[in-house]
Amino acid sequence: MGSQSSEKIKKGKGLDSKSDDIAPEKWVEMLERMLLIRRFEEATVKGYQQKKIGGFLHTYIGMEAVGVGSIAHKRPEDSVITTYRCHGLALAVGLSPDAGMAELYGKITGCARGKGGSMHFFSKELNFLGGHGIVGGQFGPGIGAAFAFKYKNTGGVSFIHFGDGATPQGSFHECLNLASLWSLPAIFICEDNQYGMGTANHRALANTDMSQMAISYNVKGYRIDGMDLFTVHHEMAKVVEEVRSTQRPALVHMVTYRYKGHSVSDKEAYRTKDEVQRWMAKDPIQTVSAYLIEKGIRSEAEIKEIDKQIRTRIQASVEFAENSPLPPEEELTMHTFHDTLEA
Amino acid sequence: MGSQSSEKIKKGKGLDSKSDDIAPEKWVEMLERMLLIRRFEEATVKGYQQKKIGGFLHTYIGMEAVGVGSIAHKRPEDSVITTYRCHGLALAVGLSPDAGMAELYGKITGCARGKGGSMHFFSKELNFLGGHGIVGGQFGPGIGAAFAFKYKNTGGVSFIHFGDGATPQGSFHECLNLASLWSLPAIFICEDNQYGMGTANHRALANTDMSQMAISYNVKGYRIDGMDLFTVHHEMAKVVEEVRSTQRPALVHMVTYRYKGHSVSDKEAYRTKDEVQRWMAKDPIQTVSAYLIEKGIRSEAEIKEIDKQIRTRIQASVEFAENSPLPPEEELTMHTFHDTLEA
Amino acid sequence: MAVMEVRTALNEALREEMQRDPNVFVIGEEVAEYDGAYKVTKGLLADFGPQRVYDTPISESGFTGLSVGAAMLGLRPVVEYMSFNFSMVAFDQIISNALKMSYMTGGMFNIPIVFRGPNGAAAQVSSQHSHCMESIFAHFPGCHVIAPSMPKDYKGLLKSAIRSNDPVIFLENEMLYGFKDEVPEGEFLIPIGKGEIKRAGEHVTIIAHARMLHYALAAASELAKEGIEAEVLDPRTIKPLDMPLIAESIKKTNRAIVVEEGHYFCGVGAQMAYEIQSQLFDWLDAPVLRVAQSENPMPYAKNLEADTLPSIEKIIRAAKEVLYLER
Amino acid sequence: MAVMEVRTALNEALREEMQRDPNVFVIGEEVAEYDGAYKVTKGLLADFGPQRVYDTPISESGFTGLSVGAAMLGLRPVVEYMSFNFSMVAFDQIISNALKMSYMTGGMFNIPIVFRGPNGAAAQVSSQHSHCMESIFAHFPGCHVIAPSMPKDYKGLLKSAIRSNDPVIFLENEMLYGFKDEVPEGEFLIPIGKGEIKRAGEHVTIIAHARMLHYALAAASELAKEGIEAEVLDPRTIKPLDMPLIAESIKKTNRAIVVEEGHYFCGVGAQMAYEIQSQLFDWLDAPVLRVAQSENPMPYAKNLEADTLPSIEKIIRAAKEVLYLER
Ligand SMILES: Cc1ncc(C[n+]2csc(CCOP(=O)(O)OP(=O)(O)O)c2C)c(N)n1
Ligand SMILES: Cc1ncc(C[n+]2csc(CCOP(=O)(O)OP(=O)(O)O)c2C)c(N)n1
Ligand SMILES: [Mg+2]
Ligand SMILES: [Mg+2]
Repeated sequence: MGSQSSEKIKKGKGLDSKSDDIAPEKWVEMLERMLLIRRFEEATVKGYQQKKIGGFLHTYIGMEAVGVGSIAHKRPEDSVITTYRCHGLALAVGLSPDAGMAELYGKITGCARGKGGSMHFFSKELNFLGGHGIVGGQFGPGIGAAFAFKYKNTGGVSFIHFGDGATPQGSFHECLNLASLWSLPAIFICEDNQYGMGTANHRALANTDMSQMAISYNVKGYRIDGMDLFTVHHEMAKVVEEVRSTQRPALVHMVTYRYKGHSVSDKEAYRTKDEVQRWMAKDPIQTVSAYLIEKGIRSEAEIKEIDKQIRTRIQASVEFAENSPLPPEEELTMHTFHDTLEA
Repeated sequence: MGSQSSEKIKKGKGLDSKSDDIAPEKWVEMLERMLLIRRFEEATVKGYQQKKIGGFLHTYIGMEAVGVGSIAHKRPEDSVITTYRCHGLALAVGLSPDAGMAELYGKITGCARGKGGSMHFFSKELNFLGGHGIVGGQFGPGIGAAFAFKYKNTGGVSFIHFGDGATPQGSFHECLNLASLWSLPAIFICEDNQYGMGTANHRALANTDMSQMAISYNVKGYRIDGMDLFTVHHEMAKVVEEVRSTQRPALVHMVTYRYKGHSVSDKEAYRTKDEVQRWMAKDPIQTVSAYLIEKGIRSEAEIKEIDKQIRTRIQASVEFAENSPLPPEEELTMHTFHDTLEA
Repeated sequence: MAVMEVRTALNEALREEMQRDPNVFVIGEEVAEYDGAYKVTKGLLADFGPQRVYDTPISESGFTGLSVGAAMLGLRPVVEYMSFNFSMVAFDQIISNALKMSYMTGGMFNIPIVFRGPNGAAAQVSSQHSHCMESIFAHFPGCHVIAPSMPKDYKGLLKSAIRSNDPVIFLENEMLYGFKDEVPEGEFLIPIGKGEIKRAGEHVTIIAHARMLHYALAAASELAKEGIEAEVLDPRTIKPLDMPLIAESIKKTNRAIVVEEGHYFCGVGAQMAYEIQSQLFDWLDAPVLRVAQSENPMPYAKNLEADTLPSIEKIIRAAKEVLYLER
Repeated sequence: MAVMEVRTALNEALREEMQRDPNVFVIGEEVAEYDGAYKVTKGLLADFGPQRVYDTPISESGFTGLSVGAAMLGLRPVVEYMSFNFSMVAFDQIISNALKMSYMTGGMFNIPIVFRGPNGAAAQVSSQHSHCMESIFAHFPGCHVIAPSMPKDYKGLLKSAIRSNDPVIFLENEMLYGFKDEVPEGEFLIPIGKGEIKRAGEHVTIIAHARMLHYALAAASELAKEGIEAEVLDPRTIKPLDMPLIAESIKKTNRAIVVEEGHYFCGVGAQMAYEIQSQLFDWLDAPVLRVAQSENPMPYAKNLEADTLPSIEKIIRAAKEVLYLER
C-alpha cells in the first residue's frame, strides 16, 4: 500500500499575494472574531485574578488565527472538538460570550450550566463537542462524530483540534488509523504552539514535524503557518473541501504560539521574553488590521471602533455572568443520568 | 528534524547468494532450534487436546525463522520480551523445554511455578521478560529494559517482539517515540503473520507497511522476509549491531505466517487452505534442511536423526511435566507481594 | 418458553434492538466477520450488513472514544470488549468521557452506549485475563452496571440496556455463555435495577450475581439437605442496587451472606454489606459475611485457580457461619 | 522538629532516598526542568542530574510501562502522575503489568515502583480532574495504597514506599501540598500499614485519611464544644488496613464513622465499614456510618462542588447520628 508524503510547510506568503480570494468583508468578520476571542480571554484572566473564575484557565491568546481561519470553513452540519484550551474555538464557532463567561463564573446560565467550567465548554446547537480535559481524550469522540456523519450521511466534517503535546499520546495514533481505515471525514488539526506546558516539543517528540505522521496512516499531511490568517484560511479551504468530498481524513500541523503561560499559574521559566516577543511580532490581529488599513478596507479609526464595541460586548458578558444566579441546589445530582429509572 | 525513509523489503535472495557468511555449524544449530520449537508446539497442541493444558494456547508454528534468526544475535546481557505467543521465543532464548512444558501443565516446576501458564513464560536468568497477555502491553516493559541497560550502561539491547495486530494499539506509538526520543537500545520486531486473530491486517491498518511508521519517530525501519532464516539472520545481524553501537532504536517488520489457528479453538474461516499451503511452501525448516543437504553439511538421514532426538527430548519434557507436582497450597497467596510487611 | 443458551439470548436481544432502532450498531474486535470471539454477535453482519456491525483494529481506547462521539451525535453504540480485561486500555475513555459527558455538559449531551463482553475468570487464563470489573465501574457515578445470571435475564436486561439513554456496563460471563434455560417467547424487557429471588428460603439470604448465582443455587440445594433453607437473591443489576428487595429478604431471614467472584477489597460485596448493615442493623442477627476471591492475582494452575475463586463449599461454610452453625 | 510544607516533606523524602540508592530515579511530566507541576520535585534535576530525573512526553501508558520494565531489571522508579486522573490512561499498565508481575512470574520478578501524584479534587477543576483513586487501586491484589494527611506522614511513608519492593500507590493531595506541620529532623521511616490516632476520644471513632483527616479534626473540635469526644483515626495506609488499631479504638468507643473524599459506591469506606461490622459486630452500638461524595461527577460551580464533597458539617452530623443524637 502506498503512502503520500507530507507537503511542505505553507508559510505566510505575504498577505498580498493571493489574499484577494477572500472577500473584504470576510476579512473584517474574521478580524472581529479574533478580537472577540482576544478580548474575551483577557477578561477571563482578569476574572481569574479576581478569583471570580476558579479551576484551571488556559487562554487561546496568540492562536486566534488557527481557530478563526479554520472554523471559517465550518458548515452548520460540521462539528468541532478540542482540548481544555477551548474558549477560542467555542467563540469562533459562534458561542455567545455570555454563555461562555457565565460558565467560567460557575453560573447556571453558563454553556454547561456551570458544571463544566473553563475546560468544558459545549454547545449542542453549534455542534461544539467540547472542551476536554484529558490530553488526547478528544480524538475518539472526534472521530466518532465523523463516524456518525458518515453513518447518517449528513455530509458533515469533524474538526478535531489538539495540542502538540497530544501527539505522543497513543489515542492520537489509534484514532488517526481508525479514521483512515474507515474513511471518516475528520480533520486532525494540531495546534502546535511549541510547548506542552513547560516542555518544548523537541523534548517530547522524536520527530517534531507532525505532518509526517500522516504517512503511517496513509493520509495527507499538511504543515501550515498558523500565525498567518490568510494562509490558514486559504489552505484550510482546500483541506476542508477535500475531506468533505473524498471522505478521507487529513492531518494538519499548524505552527503557532501561545503568548500567555500554559495556564494562569505558569511562571514560564522555560522560555525567554525574547522568544515570546519574536512570535508576538507575527500577531495575526496586528497583521490583519494593518492589511485592512493598507488596502483601504477599514481605517485605523474604524478598527479601533470595532475593538471598542467588542470590549463593550465582553464587558456586558462579564456583567451577565456576575449577575447570573448560581446553579440551584437541585442541580447537584441532576444530569448524572439522562433517564430516571423507575424506583 | 529529518527522518529516514524505510528501507525496501529484504526478500529471501535465495539461500546460496550470501548464506556462507554463516558458519555451517551455526546453520545446524539454528535448524535444531527451529525443530525444537516446532516439536514443542506440536506437543502443546496435543496436551491441549488431551485437556492437560488449559487456558488459551497460541503456537509459534511457521514463525520459527523470525525468532531463531533474530535471537541468534542476542547476547546474555540482552533481553527479550513478547506477547502471549511466547513459547517459541522462550525456547529460542534457551528456556528448557521441561520448564516450559511444566508451566503449561500448571506444575510447580514450570518456569513461572505454574502461575503464569501459556501466555506468561518468563526467565530471569535468560533475561526473558515474558510472555504478556494484553496486546501492546509489552512495549512499555520492553523499552524499560532498554532504559535500564542505558541507565546501568550494560551494553544490553532489548528485543521487543509483537504482532501486526498490536501496531494500531496506542502503546506501540508511545513507546517507539519514547525510545527514539531518549535513544534507547531497543529493537521493535513486528511479527507480521498477516492476521490478528481473524482480522487480516489490511482490515486493521490503514497502511500495512509497518516499517514506514519509523518515519514518525525518526528511526530506521526495515522490512524483512520472515520466512527465510538466512535473510532474517543476515539482516538482523546488521540491525542488532547498529542498535547496539548507536544506541538508537529500530523498527523491523518481519513478514511471516502462522500455520495454525490464532489459538487452538480458532476455526479459521477467514482464510483458505490454499493460502495456508502457499505459505507452508516457504517453510523455514524445510528450506534450511534442504540447504544443509544440498551443501553436504548434513545428510538427510542425519537431519532425520536430529529430529528424532528432538522429539525424544520433547517427549521427555512432557513426561517431566506430567510427573511434576502441582503447586502446593501455600503457593496460593505467595508472591502477591515480594516483601512481607511486619504485622 | 424456548430453552436457549445465554449467547443465543444475547444474540436475540441484539437482533431485536437493531431491528427496532436503526441507530443501534455493534462495534468491537472480531464481532463481524468472525461472528464474535464467543459467537454472541453471530450472523449480525450477514443479516444487518457492514453499516451496522464493525470489526475494529485492536484499539480499544480508539473505538471506545469513537463510540462516545457517535453517541453524542445520536447513535446508540453497543461496544463489545473481547473481554472486559481489555477495557482497561480504554479505561479513561469510559470513565472520563462516557460517564462524565451528561453531567459535565449540564445534560446537553447524553451517552446511550452499552459496553458489553465477558467479565471474570474463564478457565485457567491466568492473572491478566481474569478480572471482575463490577466494583470498578460501579464506583463511578454516571453508569449502570448489570451482571445477569440466567438466559432470560441476559436477554431482558440487554434490551433494557440498549434502550437506556445512559452508559451501561453490561457484564457477561464466559463460563455461562453455554448455559441453557428457559426464555419467554417474544418481546420482553427486564428493568434495570431490579433483582429477583431465584430461590425462596427463610434462614439466610445469599446474595450472588452472575456465575456466583449458580454456585449459590447449588449451595442452597446442599444446605436444604441439612434443613437450612437459604433464600438466593440475584441482584442482576449491581448499580443501582435493588435495596428494597434485599431489605425484604433480610427482614425475613435476619442473616445474609454476599458472594462475588471478584476481589475482596472494595468489592461489590463490601458495598452491599455496608448498605445492609447501615439500613438493616436492627434486623440482623449476625454480621453480614462475604465470599470473594483470595487476596492474590489469578493463577494459571488449575488447583490454585480453584482455591482462589469462591466455591460452593465456601458459600456453604459462610452460610453456616452466619447461622452460627460453624465457626 | 522542623515545620515544613507537605511538598517539602515529600521533596526531602525523594532526596534522601535518591541519595541512599542510585537505582532510584524520578520520571513523569514536568518533573525535571519545570521542578514539578506542584514543585514536589523541585531542585532534583539540578542536584541529581538528568540521569536521575526524567521529563516525559504526555505518554502516561508509555512511561508507566517503561517503569515496569526498568523495575524488572532492578531499578526503582518513582513515577509521578501530574494528577492521578491521568493514571487512567495508564490503567492497564498499572493493573495488568505492575500489580501482576510478581505473582504471575512466581516471584521471579518484582516491581519496586512508587506511583505518586495528587489525588482527589483540587479547587473547581470539574468532572475529569477530581477523581479519588484509592478504592480503585486498592481493589486489586498486588499493591499497597498510601494516602497520608500530615507532612511527617508524607515523608516517612514516601521513604518506606520507595524502599518497598512492591508497587505502591502513593496518593497525595493538591490541597494539602502547602499544609505545614512539624516533621522530625533526620532520617525516619513510617511503616506501611500502620495508622495513627490523631486525636484521642471515647465517644465515637472517626476514621478519615488525607484531606478528610483535617476535616475530621475540625469536626472533632466542634463536637468537643458540645461535650462529644471523638477519636480521630488516620489509617494513613488504605491497604493493608490497620485493623488492629481500628479495633482497639472501636472497642473503646463502640461507634464509628468512616469519612472519605471520593465516591460512595464501593469506596474505601465500604470496605472499612465491612471489616468493622464483621470483626466487631458485638462491639458496635450503632451501625457504622459513612461520609463520602454525593452521587454525581464533580461539578465546576463552587457551590455545587462544595455540596458534592464531604464537609465538616456533614461529619459532625454523621457523628451525632451514630450517637443517636440526631436523625
Ligand atoms: C493525560 C493527561 N496527562 C497530563 C495532563 C496535564 N496537562 C494538561 S495540559 C498539558 C500540556 C498539553 O500540551 P499541548 O497538548 O501541547 O496543548 P497546549 O496546552 O499547548 O495547548 C498537560 C501535560 C492532562 N490533562 N492529561
Ligand atoms: C488489549 C487487548 N485486546 C484484545 C485482546 C485479545 N486478543 C488476543 S490476541 C489478539 C490478536 C493479536 O494479533 P497480533 O498482534 O497480530 O498477534 P498474533 O496473535 O497474530 O501473533 C487479540 C485481539 C488482547 N489480548 N488484548
Ligand atoms: Mg502545545
Ligand atoms: Mg498477527
